[in-house]
This record gives sequence, structure tokens and C-alpha cells, in this order.
Amino acid sequence: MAFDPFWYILLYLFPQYSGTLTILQYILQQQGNVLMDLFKIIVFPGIVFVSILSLFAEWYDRKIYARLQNRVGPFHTGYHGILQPLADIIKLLAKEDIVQSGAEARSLAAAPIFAMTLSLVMLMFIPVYRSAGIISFEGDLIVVLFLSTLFALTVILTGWFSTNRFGEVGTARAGMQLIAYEIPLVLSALTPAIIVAYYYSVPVQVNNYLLTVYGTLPVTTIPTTLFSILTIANITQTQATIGMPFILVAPISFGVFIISLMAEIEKVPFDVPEAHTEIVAGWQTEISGKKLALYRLSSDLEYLWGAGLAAALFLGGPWGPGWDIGLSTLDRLMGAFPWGYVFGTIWFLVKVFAVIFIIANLRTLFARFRIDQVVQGAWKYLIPLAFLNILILQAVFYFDLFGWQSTYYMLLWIAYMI
Amino acid sequence: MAVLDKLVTWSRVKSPWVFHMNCGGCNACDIEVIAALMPRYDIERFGILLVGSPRHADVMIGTGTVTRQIAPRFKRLYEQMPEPKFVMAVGNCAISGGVFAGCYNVLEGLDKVVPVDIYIPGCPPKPEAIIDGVAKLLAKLQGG
Amino acid sequence: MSQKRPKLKPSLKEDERLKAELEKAFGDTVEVWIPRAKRMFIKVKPGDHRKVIQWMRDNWDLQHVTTISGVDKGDTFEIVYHLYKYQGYRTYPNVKTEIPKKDPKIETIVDILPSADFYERETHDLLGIVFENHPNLERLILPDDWPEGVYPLRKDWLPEGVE
Amino acid sequence: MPRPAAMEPELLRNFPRKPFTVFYPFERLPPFEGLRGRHILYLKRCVGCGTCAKDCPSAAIEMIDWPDEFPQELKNKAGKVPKVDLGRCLFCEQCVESCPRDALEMTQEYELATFDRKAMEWIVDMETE
Amino acid sequence: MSTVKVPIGPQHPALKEPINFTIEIEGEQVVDAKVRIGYNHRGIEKACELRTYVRDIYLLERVCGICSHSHTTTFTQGVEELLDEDVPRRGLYIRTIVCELERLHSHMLWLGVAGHEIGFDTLLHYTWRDRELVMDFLEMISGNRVNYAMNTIGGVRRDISKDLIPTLKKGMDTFRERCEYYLKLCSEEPTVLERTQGVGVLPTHMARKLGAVGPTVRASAVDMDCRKDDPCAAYDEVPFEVCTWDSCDVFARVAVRILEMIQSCNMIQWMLDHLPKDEIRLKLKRRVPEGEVLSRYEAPRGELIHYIKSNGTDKPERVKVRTPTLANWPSVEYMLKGCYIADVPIIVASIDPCISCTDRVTFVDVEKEKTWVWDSNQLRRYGIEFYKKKRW
Repeated sequence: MAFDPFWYILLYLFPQYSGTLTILQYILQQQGNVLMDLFKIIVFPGIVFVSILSLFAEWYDRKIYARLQNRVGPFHTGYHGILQPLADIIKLLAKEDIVQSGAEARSLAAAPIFAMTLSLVMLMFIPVYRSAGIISFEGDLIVVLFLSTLFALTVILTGWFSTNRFGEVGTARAGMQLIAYEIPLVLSALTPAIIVAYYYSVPVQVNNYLLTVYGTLPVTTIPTTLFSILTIANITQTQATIGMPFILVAPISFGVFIISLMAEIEKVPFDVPEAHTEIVAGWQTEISGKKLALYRLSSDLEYLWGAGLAAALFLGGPWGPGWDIGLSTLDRLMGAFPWGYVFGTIWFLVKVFAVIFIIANLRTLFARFRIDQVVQGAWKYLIPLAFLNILILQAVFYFDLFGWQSTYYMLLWIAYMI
Repeated sequence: MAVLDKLVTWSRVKSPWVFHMNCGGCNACDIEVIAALMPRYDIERFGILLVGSPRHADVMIGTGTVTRQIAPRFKRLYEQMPEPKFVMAVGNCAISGGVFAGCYNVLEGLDKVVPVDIYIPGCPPKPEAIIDGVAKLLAKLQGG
Repeated sequence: MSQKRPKLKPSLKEDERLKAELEKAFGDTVEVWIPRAKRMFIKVKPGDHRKVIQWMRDNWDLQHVTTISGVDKGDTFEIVYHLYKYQGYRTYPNVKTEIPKKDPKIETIVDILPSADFYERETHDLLGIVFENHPNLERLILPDDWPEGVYPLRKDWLPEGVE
Repeated sequence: MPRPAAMEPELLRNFPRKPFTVFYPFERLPPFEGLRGRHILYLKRCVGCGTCAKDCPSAAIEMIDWPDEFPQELKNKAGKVPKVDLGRCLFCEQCVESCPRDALEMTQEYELATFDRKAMEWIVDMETE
Repeated sequence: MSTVKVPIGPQHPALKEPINFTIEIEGEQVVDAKVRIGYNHRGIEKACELRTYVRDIYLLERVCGICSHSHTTTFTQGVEELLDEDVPRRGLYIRTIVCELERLHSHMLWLGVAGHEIGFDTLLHYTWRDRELVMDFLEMISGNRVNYAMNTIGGVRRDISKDLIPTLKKGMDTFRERCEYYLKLCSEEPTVLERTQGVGVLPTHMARKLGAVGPTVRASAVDMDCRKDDPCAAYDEVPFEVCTWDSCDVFARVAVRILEMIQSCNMIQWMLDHLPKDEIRLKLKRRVPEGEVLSRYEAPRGELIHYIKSNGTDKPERVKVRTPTLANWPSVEYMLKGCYIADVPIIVASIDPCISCTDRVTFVDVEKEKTWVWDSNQLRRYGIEFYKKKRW
């Protein structure tokens, strides 16, 4: 419970009630973990926070998109139209929900709820204010990528159950796109993990070497086993430790990740499943009212998830330049209030909106691909590119171009001297 | 639940999505409707989006003379829109048949097919006039 | 002071040459007159239009059918094939022929000039002229459930409700 | 020669610029001279001949008997005035051109949206000058 | 593998206008295409015979909202020829200027729509932004943005004032610059090239055989342009070139249209420089002597033909309108064979279809409702049959 920001915030805001709060905290500590987890899941950085943030992100995206086209975009709803996505959602929620007679009503009703749940769960894995998300366990990177595939599956189910001709075409296209783009997405998402693996394999190799030569270890804090590299928390933490976001190490992977992410969230050059001019609205054609509201919200959430994951894997997540000395140190320096959390959140937001800017810019820049070009593009260019970056990294590690190995030997040497 | 009602009304006023249908006229009104969506007037400012499926729409914009062949289709599209829904008749052909009013195959106005909420005269109406009509419709929505 | 534009009177030399060619090939069976430059009206007997058009295609490399107009002249239909010759000297030969209204049948020219396809179908729709041997003489413009035997552009048919 | 993202410089140039948009209901461009809006009728000049009604391409003008609310002292010999159905009018200005006495004129008023079909069937503005 | 018939239209977001295609597909590839027009019949040809010449001008102006000036130009110059009168030169020049401005706005509109069809909305927004310039000029000159009502029998109705000329000339400079930019953009942007090059190829011999007109045939390397071949209005005095392109695909049509816009800008500037001092119109009598005339004009979409037959009264005996779009449908049927579903919108759009132009004749009352694309029962039945056939 040491790092829970909730109590710090309360104590900071109401110092006069510190006694009461301390007693309350004591009581809560008996049941506290459960409540605190609930708070995290529901309020911050859980459902409420990400929902508001995703609506804000949609507004930001639309605004950037409009400004790049020399327009204004939403303007008259709230300050510069900031409430526009919210108004859309409320309106859709209040609208009549039509299910046409040919459709499977129950499956159709279940699909958007499924999509919504999935996207919220996916966002739980994104680190917002510290290196780990709300849910964090070993190998969660694989789980989160798997969940994103499931999200695409709900799209396919919706198109399927709505028994609309355009829906079917959209579904088929969504499936084809899914098959094509899952592979580069996973490959490029695994590149940071490979870097982490290498970074931590250096001390392990060295330790093994020392063990075989001397029989003892000079510094006991050095990890002796390879820890889980497929964990988002470790990847963000490593970037903080090295003090370098992985976009500098693997720029090609970042590009591939963004492009396949755009295919995953069906944004313009890859919006073939809902291509407006070709197949009306694709899989969404027959969806109306509340279901459409849920789909819109969940696609916003997925957008945010994509941006957040890109930020966590390639841009260092909540860690920023200058803040890599560790949160506890910082907090000790700055007093009781967890400034580190605040700055972490700010860094996270900055990075997410930078990624959204990139995606919005790319949306304005290209014409829609044809479905065969989409699939070809994935297999011909993106997958080889993803492999290429991995190969380059392997070469870099082999020849120790970053100098991690030599640095480590140097540190060991200094330790011996002392 | 007065507050909730107010919230819903607010959201409806702020986010009218339109579905545009040419009932068989010349293209003049259509290009003016599209022109209203383009950078010069950009009615996305009001939260208006042009959607492709009537299921997503709140406001239906009908342009052009309503030919007898298209009238039943228009009616069915109208029925497919979820409640609450509004119809805008843009241009004189959609209001009364306009210059084609004599031709017997032309229904004299969209209101012969579906109830029309607002009429925007002009041949074609300027994009400003269309926005003015939209604003009037939204003001009416907010009021009642 | 107004600058009157000089009357557009280009030379009709080329037109006259083409006219002479036509008259040499067909003699009295065709009647050719040139109202102004680049326009040529050719009146032929109902059966002869194919022959003339084929001759034009073979000799003048004429492939473009601009349109086919049908005019209701009371007892007869006048069919005008507006052709466009844009190889060499560019001109508009209009082949005119008349058929009786009671039995409106005429041989198709689709096998000679494929671009006449749509226009023959259109004329068939609107005036009820049957183009014999047309490969696909079905409805193009009128709805499928249009009553048989009603042709909107005939003069004896007036739509209800017209002022 | 293909050049990926060929539009990027243009986009980035336009991004910081002021948008092209006119905030229409709140700010408006001045209408151009000669814009054809709705009609006004100069009652004094109208002789009720009906040329405008005859030439109207869409038969939007109908000659009606002198209405009661119009000033009776200006009543012309024919006792007729044109009634314009703005829901039919093409705003082509043929009536203005046809009028032998220049009694009809077009204003620059174009924001004519109404909720009521009947409200469009009348020339509200009339000048008695 | 069996083929599946997919109807596109009459209401479809790509088309904006009611028309119906029946496309036979095999997977994602189109095997056969059939065009069915007629959702837009209003009965103009019949109505023309029942109205006077003066009223016909405005009726024909509404054949199509985009090429409205073309229709009136063709009609009025036909009637002027029947009357055997010469229009004052200034009137002809102003008519031609409006013609060219209309061509500019129509081609720019088309470029945006083409961008929209391939999902390039930014191009749509930028082109329509620049198009507003031309729309403003048209409004300044004529008083309306779309249906200008400029032409009348015997000339034009409004003059171009002296103060307007510098503005127009400057505007044309800006516009030409933009056109050059778009030409560069379209020939450089790889996604645009991917979607347009080698798509919808119409070889030269096929274009001639199928009777294509306008930019479609010029993009197939045939230099057919009525403005040059048979000059009307002031085109015999204005210097310009006929633009052609020889790659015969959708990209060629894009290029031809942009090149034509550049030519039009030059022509407008030339005409404004050489605007004669003269009257703008003649007052002509309303009765037209008996006769027949074939009036031609190169509308933005291609050659437009009016065949007018008069009978000595103030109403025409017969007005036959042949719009360029009708002439291009056979080419579309040809081009669609063998393409992908995703290419259907851009191929159809590449001829700049103007359905309202094409369907202008009367049709009889249709009481019986027909089954329709959105009908859910129909759809379900279709779906069941679809799966029966597919079995996957």
C-alpha cells in the first residue's frame, strides 16, 4: 500500500483531517487492498479515467484531422467542441434501437457489450502513472495482443449476425485484414521485449562467467536469472533504467507498429472493412442506437489503447527524460505527495497525444488501399520490415554497438576496485 | 428526470448526423449540401456528420424532385431511421417539384411521401441558406 | 458602335467533296444537303440506311454514333442517325429515314457500329420503334413494369396532369 | 515518380494557419451584388398584366385578385397582383426581366427556411413608393 | 466457383445519385456488369415540347445542376441558329467565360469526388476549398452559385463589370497554381497512383468503338473536342490546346481533367484581356421559324448534343438531348469487367457520371413496389441462399 496515490492525495488536500484519515486508513488496511483495487479499476486509472480520456482523444483526433484539412472541426459543443464525442454518445444512447427481422438479436446485442468489456480490459494493462498497469503479470504483453485480436473478432461477429450484404463484405474484409496485420503487429510489439531480454542477459552472462571463474559473485544485487521480458511493466521500467526510449533503438519497429495499429483500429488507409464509398458502413451498417454508441466508445477506447501501448513499448510510457531516478527517490525529495505519479501521468498523456497526432496525420495523408493491396502490403513490406529490425538488433547486440556489455564490465571493474 | 431529459435534448441538438438522399433531381442541391460540409462552411462545427447508413442518422436530407420510382424507396429509408428523426427538404424540387412540377411523374414535394420538418427554398439554396435551415431546426429542437 | 461579328461562313469545299463522294456511290437513292459547314443531312429510303452507314464506316473510317433521334411526324416516324466522323475532315453526317407509324420496324445498325446499342434501346423505349436483329433490345430507361405499348414521346400520348 | 506522403508539406503548412472556414451564423460574408434572393413588388408600378406569370418557368407566379390588406388606393386597373410561391420559384429573375414596368425586383435575402409550407406562398415585402 | 450478383444502388453512398448496377462477382473480382438507369426520369424532353422556348431555357438548365450552363448554351445557340441571328461578340465572350468557369468548377468537383471514392478525404477537402474561389466568381458574375441563368436567346443576361476583371484574372492565377499542385500531387502520391494507374483501362480502339466522349475519350489518346472541331460561341477566337493522355486508365482521366483546368484558366485570362466592347444581347422574337438544327457543345463531361426541331410556333416540336454520360455507359460496362469490387466506385466515377443528365424522359406511374437492397427479409433469403451456395 505504500505507493497508493489515493491516500497521499487525500492527506495533501485535507491535512486537518489527518488523524481521522489515518484511522480510516488503518481500518481500510484490513480490507483496504480490495477497496483500493476497486478504486483503481473504476476511477483512476480505470474505467472512468480512460473513458473520459478516450472521448477527449476522439475530439483531439477529429480536431487535428480537421485542422490539417484547413477546417475547424467540431466547434460549438463546449469549448471548441470538446464535448462533441460525449454528445454523440449520449445522443446515440437515447436513440431508438432497431434490430431488423433477419438478424440474430441476442448475439447482436451481446457483441457490443463484449467489445466494450474487452477494450476496457485491454486498457487495464496500459501503464498510466507507474511502470505497471492496473493488471500486470508475467507475459501480459502476449495477453493484451491476444485480447486485441478478440476485439477484431467481435467486429466480425457483428457483421456476421447483422445478415446484411454490406455487413458480410465488411466482415470478410475485416477477417482478411486481421490475418494480415496481426503478424506485423505482434512482431513489432515483441521487438522491445527482445531489447529488454538482451539488456538483462548481459549481467546474467557476466554473472555466469564470474561464477564459473571465481565461484563467487562480487555484487549480490545483480539479478542472476532472466526475468519475464514479455511484461509491459518490465519493458517500460527498462526504458527508464537505460534512460532511452526504445523508439531510438528500434525506429523501424515503431513505424511498423503504428501502421499495423492503424489497420487494427481501422483508420483511413486501412478502413476497408467500413469503407464508406464502397460498402456503405461495412459491418456497422445495420447497427443503430445504443449498440452503435457502445461500438463508438469501444473503438475510441481501442484507439486510446493502441496509442497507450505504443507509448509504453516505444516511448517509455510514464517515464520521461529526467524522471528516471525512480519514483520513490523523487517523492522523498519532494515531500510526501507522490509527484512522481503526477509527472508520470503527464508524461503518459503527452506521449499518447503525440502518437494520436501521428496517426491523425497519417489518416489525412493517404488514400484508402484496396483490400488486396492491404494484404499485399502486410506480407510484402511490413512483415519483412519487422524481421529486418529484429535482425538489425541482433547484429547490434552481437557486435555490442550500444556498448552495454562493455559498460557493464566497466561497472564491475569499478566495484572490484572499491 | 428533468435533468436527464435536458441532457438528452442537449446531446440531440449538438450531434445531428445527416443522411443525404438524392430523390432524382439535378445535382445542384447535392453539391451545395456537400459544399456545406467542406472547409468553407464546415458544418462539422455543429457536430454534423454525413453518414452512409440510415440506421446511424438523425436527420435525413432529401434533395431533388421526388420521382415516383424513388418515392417508395425514400419512404422505406425513412422507416429505417431510428426515432427521433427529422426530414429536411432542401431545394424547391423537394419542396414542391419546382420546375418539374408539371411533369406528371414527379410527386409535388417530399411532404407527399414523408412528414417534412423544415423546408429550405432556393434553386439551389446557398450553403449558407442550408446552414441557416439547420440552425433553425436545431433551435426548434432545443425549444421544444 | 457595335462590332458586328462577321457571319460564320467557312468554306464548304470539304463538305461538298464528301457530298460528291456519297452521290457518286449511291446516285439518286440518297438526297444530300448541307445547311452549314460540318453538318450534312442525308435522306435515304428505309432499307438503305444500313448500306449508307456501312459505306461510310468502310470509306470514311466513321465509328462514332452520337445519338439516334426519333421524331413523331404524325403518320410516320423520322429516325435520324447522328453520326460523327472525326478521322480526317470532321463532320456530322445525319442519316435520315422515315418509317410508317403503324409498323415501326427498322433494321438495326449495331452490328456495323456497336456504339449505337444504347441509343437504339433508348429509342425503342421511348417511341416503340423495333430495331430488328438487335441482340439485346430490352428496357434501358423505362421501368420494368412499364405497360406494353405505351410510348411517352409519341405525340398522341399525353401524360395526365400536364398543364 | 512516386514520393510517399507527398501531401505532408502542404498539410503542415496549413495546420498552423487560420482555418478557411466562415463561422456562418455568427459571421457572414457580404453577399455579392446581383445575388438573386426573394422578390419584392412595387405596388405602384404593377399593372397586373400577368406577363411574369406567363413567363415563369416553374409556374410559381399566380395572378390573384387584389387582397384586402393591400392599400386599396393603389389598386391597378386589372385588379390583380402576382403571388409568388417561393417553394416553387427558381430565383432565375425571368419575371423581373419580363416585367414591362419593372414592378418586380429581387432582394438579396436568401435565408428563407421555414417550418411551414404555406408560409412560402406570399410576397411579404411590398413597396408602395 | 459460382458467380454472385450484387446490386449496387440505386441508393449507395458512392454514387450520390440514383442508378443501379448489377455486378456479377467471383470473390472480389467483377465478371460482368450491367447498367440500369432510369431512377431519375423527370420527363424533360416531353415537357420541352409543351413549354415555350423561354421557359425551356430554365427547364433545360435543370437537366443537370453541374453542367447547367452547358445545356442552356447548347439550346440557346441552337435556337439562335434557327432564328438565323448573330449574337453580339461581347455576349459570346461572356457566355464562353462562364462556360470555362463552369468547366473549372465541374472538374475540380470531380477531382474531389474521385479523391473521396478512393478514400482520400483530404484531397476532397482541399479541392473543394479551392473550388469555392470559382463558385464565388460565378456568383459575382451571375448572381447564383449553381444555376446561373446567364444564357438567354440572343446573348447573355448580365455583363461583367470593369472592376471585376482584375479580380478574376488574379483568381485565375491562383487557381492555375493550385491545379499545377494537384497534378504534381496526383502523379506523386503513391496511394493515389496505386488506386488509379492501370485501373479501368479503356484502350483507344475500344474507346472509339464504344463511342466514348469527353475526357474519357481524350484520356484514351483521341483528340476529340467539339470546341476545336466545331467551334461554337467564342471558341474559334480563343487559343487553346486539346489535352490528351495516352495511358488510357483512371489516372489518365485525372490528368486530362487537370490539364484542361489549366487550359481553361489561360482561356479565361485571354478572354478577359480581349473582351470586345459591344452589347451583350439581342432582343429576339419569340416565334421560331420552322427548321431543324443540331447544336453541339463540349460540356465538362463531353460532347453535348441538342437536336431541335421547330414548327413555327413558340414551342419546339422536338428537343432531343444527348448527354455525354449516356455515351459513356458502354465504356463503363467494358471497364468494369475484370476489376475488383473496390475499384467499382472509382471506375464509375472516372467518367464523371451525371445521372440526372442521362435520365430525362418521362415514365409511367409505378404502383408496384419492387424489392430493394435494404429489405431485410429479402436479405435474409439472399443470405441463406448465399450460404447454401458457398458452404464454408
